[in-house]
Amino acid sequence: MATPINRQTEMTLVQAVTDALRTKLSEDETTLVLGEDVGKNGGVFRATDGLQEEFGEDRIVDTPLSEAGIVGTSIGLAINGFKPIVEIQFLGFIYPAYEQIMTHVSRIRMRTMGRYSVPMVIRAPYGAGIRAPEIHSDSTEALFTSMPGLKVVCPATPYDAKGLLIAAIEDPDPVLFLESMRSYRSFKEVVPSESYTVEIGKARCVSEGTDVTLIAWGAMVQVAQKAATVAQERGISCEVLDLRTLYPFDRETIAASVQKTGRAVIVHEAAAMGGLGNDLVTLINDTAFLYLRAPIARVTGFDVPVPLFALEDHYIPTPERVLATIQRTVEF
Amino acid sequence: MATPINRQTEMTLVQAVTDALRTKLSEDETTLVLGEDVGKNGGVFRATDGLQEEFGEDRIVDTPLSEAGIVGTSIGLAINGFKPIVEIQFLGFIYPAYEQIMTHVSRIRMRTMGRYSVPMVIRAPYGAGIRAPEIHSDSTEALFTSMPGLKVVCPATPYDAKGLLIAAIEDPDPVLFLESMRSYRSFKEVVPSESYTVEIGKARCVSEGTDVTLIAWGAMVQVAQKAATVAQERGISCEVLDLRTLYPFDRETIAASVQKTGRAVIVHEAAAMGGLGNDLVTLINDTAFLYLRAPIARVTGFDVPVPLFALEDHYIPTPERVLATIQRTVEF
Amino acid sequence: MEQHFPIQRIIDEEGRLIDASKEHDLTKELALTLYEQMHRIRTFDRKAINLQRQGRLGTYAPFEGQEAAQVGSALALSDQDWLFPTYRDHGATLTFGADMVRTLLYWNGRVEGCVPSEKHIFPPAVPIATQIPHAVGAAWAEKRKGTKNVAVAYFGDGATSEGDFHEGMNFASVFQAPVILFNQNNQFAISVPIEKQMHSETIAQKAIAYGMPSVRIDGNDAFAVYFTMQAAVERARSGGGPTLIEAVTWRFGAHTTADDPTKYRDQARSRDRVDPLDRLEQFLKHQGDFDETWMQQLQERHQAEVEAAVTAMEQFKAPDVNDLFDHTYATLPVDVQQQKEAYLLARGK
Amino acid sequence: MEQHFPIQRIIDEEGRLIDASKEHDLTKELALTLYEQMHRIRTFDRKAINLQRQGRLGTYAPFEGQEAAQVGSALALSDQDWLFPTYRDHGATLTFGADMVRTLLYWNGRVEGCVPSEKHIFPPAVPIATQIPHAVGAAWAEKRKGTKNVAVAYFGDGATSEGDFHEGMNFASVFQAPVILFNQNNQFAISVPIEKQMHSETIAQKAIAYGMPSVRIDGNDAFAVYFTMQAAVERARSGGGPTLIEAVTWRFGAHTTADDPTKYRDQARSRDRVDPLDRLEQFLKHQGDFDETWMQQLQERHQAEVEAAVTAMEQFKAPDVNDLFDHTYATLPVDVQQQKEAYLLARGK
Ligand SMILES: Cc1ncc(C[n+]2csc(CCOP(=O)(O)OP(=O)(O)O)c2C)c(N)n1
Ligand SMILES: Cc1ncc(C[n+]2csc(CCOP(=O)(O)OP(=O)(O)O)c2C)c(N)n1
Ligand SMILES: [Mg+2]
Ligand SMILES: [Mg+2]
Repeated sequence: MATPINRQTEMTLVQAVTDALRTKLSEDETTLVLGEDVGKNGGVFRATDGLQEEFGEDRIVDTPLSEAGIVGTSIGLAINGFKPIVEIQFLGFIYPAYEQIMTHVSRIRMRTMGRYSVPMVIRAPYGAGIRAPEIHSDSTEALFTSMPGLKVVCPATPYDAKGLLIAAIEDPDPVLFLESMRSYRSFKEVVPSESYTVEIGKARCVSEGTDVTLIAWGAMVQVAQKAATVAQERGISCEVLDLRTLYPFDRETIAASVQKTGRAVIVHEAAAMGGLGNDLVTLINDTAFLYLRAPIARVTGFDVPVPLFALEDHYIPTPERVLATIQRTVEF
Repeated sequence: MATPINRQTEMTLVQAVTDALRTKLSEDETTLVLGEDVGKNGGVFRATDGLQEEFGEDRIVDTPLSEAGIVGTSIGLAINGFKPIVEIQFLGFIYPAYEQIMTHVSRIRMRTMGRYSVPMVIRAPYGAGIRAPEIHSDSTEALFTSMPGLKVVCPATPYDAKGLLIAAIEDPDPVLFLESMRSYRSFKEVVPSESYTVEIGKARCVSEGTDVTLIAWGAMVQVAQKAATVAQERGISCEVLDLRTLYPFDRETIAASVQKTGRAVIVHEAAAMGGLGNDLVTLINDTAFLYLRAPIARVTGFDVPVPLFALEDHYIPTPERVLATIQRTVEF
Repeated sequence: MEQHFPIQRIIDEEGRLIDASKEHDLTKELALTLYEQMHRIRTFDRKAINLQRQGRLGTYAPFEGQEAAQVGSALALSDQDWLFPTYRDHGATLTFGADMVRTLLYWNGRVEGCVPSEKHIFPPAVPIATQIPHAVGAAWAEKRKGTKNVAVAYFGDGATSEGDFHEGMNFASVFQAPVILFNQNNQFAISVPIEKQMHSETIAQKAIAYGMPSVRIDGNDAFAVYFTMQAAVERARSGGGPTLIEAVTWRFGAHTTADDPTKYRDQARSRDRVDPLDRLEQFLKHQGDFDETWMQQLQERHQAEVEAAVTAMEQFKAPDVNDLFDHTYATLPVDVQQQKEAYLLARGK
Repeated sequence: MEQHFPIQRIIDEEGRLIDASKEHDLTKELALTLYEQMHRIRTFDRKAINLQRQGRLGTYAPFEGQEAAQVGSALALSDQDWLFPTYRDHGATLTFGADMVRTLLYWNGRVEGCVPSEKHIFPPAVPIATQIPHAVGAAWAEKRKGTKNVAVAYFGDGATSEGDFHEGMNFASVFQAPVILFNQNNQFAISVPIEKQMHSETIAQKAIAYGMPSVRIDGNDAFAVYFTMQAAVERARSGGGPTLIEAVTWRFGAHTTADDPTKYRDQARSRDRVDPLDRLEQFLKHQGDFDETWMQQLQERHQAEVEAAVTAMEQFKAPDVNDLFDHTYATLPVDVQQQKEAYLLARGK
């Protein structure tokens, strides 16, 4: 049944997504890909490129322009034997499906005491930084991490993208899978050609350090890393954590790291108010209060809508802003 | 132009809402009330009772069952000279309008550099505790407090309900006005019959105290108060703050209070993850770090969907749970 | 448009056959089965209202007046079909095979009331129209599997105003899903009469927007409902795609027990309407098939069944606080697990 | 349904008059005005694509092929009317009176590009179909004020699948708002052809669902567009309510400059199509109204206008970081104010 897996081993993040899809489409006949332009066009970011040719129009389905329809119909498919992998063209266009996700995708298992479940994956490119038109650049992951019944995953590397997407597809519960557009083609990495998973719920320690814990995800991991490198030169040792799963996040790893370093800087693209950073602040407050040597700091988007792209570089956290915050935290 | 204002001075919260609506409908001809069942029926909670008779079908409009349509159409009314006061029957049914609120209501001023604005009020009953059917009991205010461009208000008393609703209607920006169903008829209070406003953005100090700051809003204010009363008997002095405005919240009052008490317990009905409590934790971390004598504590709904009503009493924070948390915080 | 979508009837309001072509299909057996089920669910419905008044049930949505629509449609389904109801369609779900005790539990806020029997019955959709895409998806899944099973979405007149109705209709037609969109047009959405809900004269005509066949029927004529539904189900099973059925009906009572219909309509309008059960009773009488003893037995049997269900509901095990937590995910995340343990611990002492 | 909604034309693809009843309405003045505007916006459109290729503009959505639809409809409006466009309707907005420099700024990610001129032109709706309810609301406001002004919502074939299209159409009809729902059916939503978007044969027939008048026209016939739009606008102004217009057209190029149309369609299909400008040019020639010198002047004028706009756009003041913060609320909340100050301070050093 298995059709040949892409042999390429150096991949970009978006290629790793395609590879994960191809892997699961080959392994599991109940998987389907649905979305706007995912078929013939291979997706506006080419994440589903070639899949319709390989798996047919029946498995890779171009749908009408109708996010509530896509998600709502996929619920029906999911409770009746299929595993829909839905593409929402941009996270900023997921809002029409918000009701279906909020009142059904996330609640059906609870409401039927497990008799029905919704093993569905919703993939969505997100984030600013590629000069995309308005609304295309939203980073509103917290609207979903706050939704009991849903998991939220966000890879920062090609390796993790493949492993986490396969894990998400195999997960018995619905998973929102966020793909940073800015990271789609920013670098390549060796990715195994076989099927593998990266465990949902586990953060990745990007680099160990002793003075301050940096927590980031998606495109912000690289921003944090850059800041950490410069900080190192200035004698500040940063532990950089890539959160990878945004819900349920890795409480133990975060707690242990901040207990060790006594300081934390959280970096995210979303606005400060309501951002996931606040949940992380609470976690650290709850688990490392007596270890804290400075207030927990955040570097985030501002409390304004993501601007049109001429101003987006002012909106997105930069290594400079992160560095300044590290410095302030260490000097507190 | 002013039609006679209701002379009644002791009112429930829902009566105060009606009174505020009547006041503004009399004062300002551009105001309109739109929603499902708001006309002849006077709203499912009777919040608009009698208004259609008084102001006519043209001002008090029964709309189709269509939340995106109601909010979307109201945007057109608002940019073109009217002040729509929209009723969403229950906060749990606002999700179909989420896209319109997220991408337009909150962004039009920004997108047009102020050329157009959306002076709209969206009223929505929220919260558990009245044995309502599923989805009717959601308390998802954080989905809106995180939305730049929108204000969110939530009165706990009849007096504030009238004054804040009038302020919301007069506000040049869109306001989500949350009404606790459980508080609608739970007590009466003297409410002035004339027009007055309560300032948006200011918390109310319900009772002063020295050992711990309790922060709550809506129905949780009474829960916090009850806990505070028992705590007092046990020798713990609680300062109870009613947040009143959930965005932009009253940073100064909260900071000053926690700087004084050194301890904070936040009480809300929404789930812990993604709840507004996290934003408050961050605020306190940012403004009172060196004053803190214990980790900031939260008493919240659990990270599960609001259950069907047979289990809702387990879900909603109780004075007992708040009290236990106060005790733990003080003993830390 | 009304002339393009005339209300189709098989018997008139006095229970007289008016569609002669159907004469041989209206067997005694069918008539008695329809009547029996309608009687059964009415017995249930009235009891539920009573229980609510006595404080033994939460807010309840009655369906009196819509029995022919619900029973006629549900009886045309087969065991493996899928049913996606609203909060007002427990007449249909009970007929299809839902458990009566669980149906009562639902109205007491018990999650056990959402768990379907062996039949595929989805928990009632509370957010209006959201179930329509679900039914389309479940039907599409059956088509993909190559079965002959169909799905039915029940929904009201008000539901047609929601985006989900539109998006579901469009998907149904684009993917030719074997789904029946069964609309009970009871002419009110809570207090809002259909003239304020839509500018179209009929709901049936809305199917034209999707190139979908549709039909407008007298929803209080159990035969018209049954045969129309049967034909739509047959078409769906044989690959003919979706159908929209507009069953024109009337709710006699309140929207829910929390609602006061006299606020927005003259209840005399309800009293003037022909009761769908009376209408079928008249038909049986015209045919000479109505038997007082049988009727007596029916009453006793249904009374007993409903009473037994009420007793079972009231003796049902107490709500289990574990259920608040345990079904959120297949495996509970650490934080929810911790919240649960802390809560149970605190309650313990 | 196609026979119920035949495509209406006034001139054929060779630019010959086919609707004799309109002979006297097709004045030379009108024909020249239509041509001139179409030529103007095409000059703009081609320049914009060029700028994008040179890296002087961001991702851009071209409208070549849709000029007759956009110009014909926009020319039928009056100064006080409201226009709610998508990202592909700057042909219409430029014709209606949008500022060309700001239009270019928009495609460079400048918020100044969203700010309308004195005319009521809403910023382009990016989330598909969301502008439809806005137009309905703005039109309803005009009706409430007792004016004769109307609103127009522009939207594509793909937009008809969204719930907002449906909810907007329903509100328009229920409240009889003076709104024109102007659909450009270019037969593709990015890569998705209309057959996969909907099962209905036409978009015009969707109006039946709302009891709304509708008409299907050749969107590449500038006269058909203009007179159909004029009639709809007239009806709306005089209290006759909304109209859905389906203008069947074709986009010649890519969805946006980020899109590769050869992935999903044979671009020969575009080359085979009659260009709406050529068609009007043929008409002018048949009438003996085409003048090479005039054409020459037109080209020079439009070239100059567009070049001047490009220069102005490129010399426009640099983006102001204050604009990131200052328009979120009428008065900035304390936290946003603090964020702004901190950011500006940090940049200062
Ligand atoms: C999205 C949403 N909005 C509002 C409500 C509140 N509500 C419950 S029932 C109802 C009326 C439904 O009318 P209709 O579809 O005609 O069904 P009926 O109740 O008449 O059976 C409303 C507005 C809801 N449940 N969901
Ligand atoms: C809600 C939403 N979903 C998806 C998109 C992405 N998107 C942008 S344009 C487009 C196709 C629109 O097609 P159509 O309505 O026919 O207009 P056209 O582009 O052909 O003018 C899509 C899917 C979007 N902008 N908004
Ligand atoms: Mg109804
Ligand atoms: Mg199109």
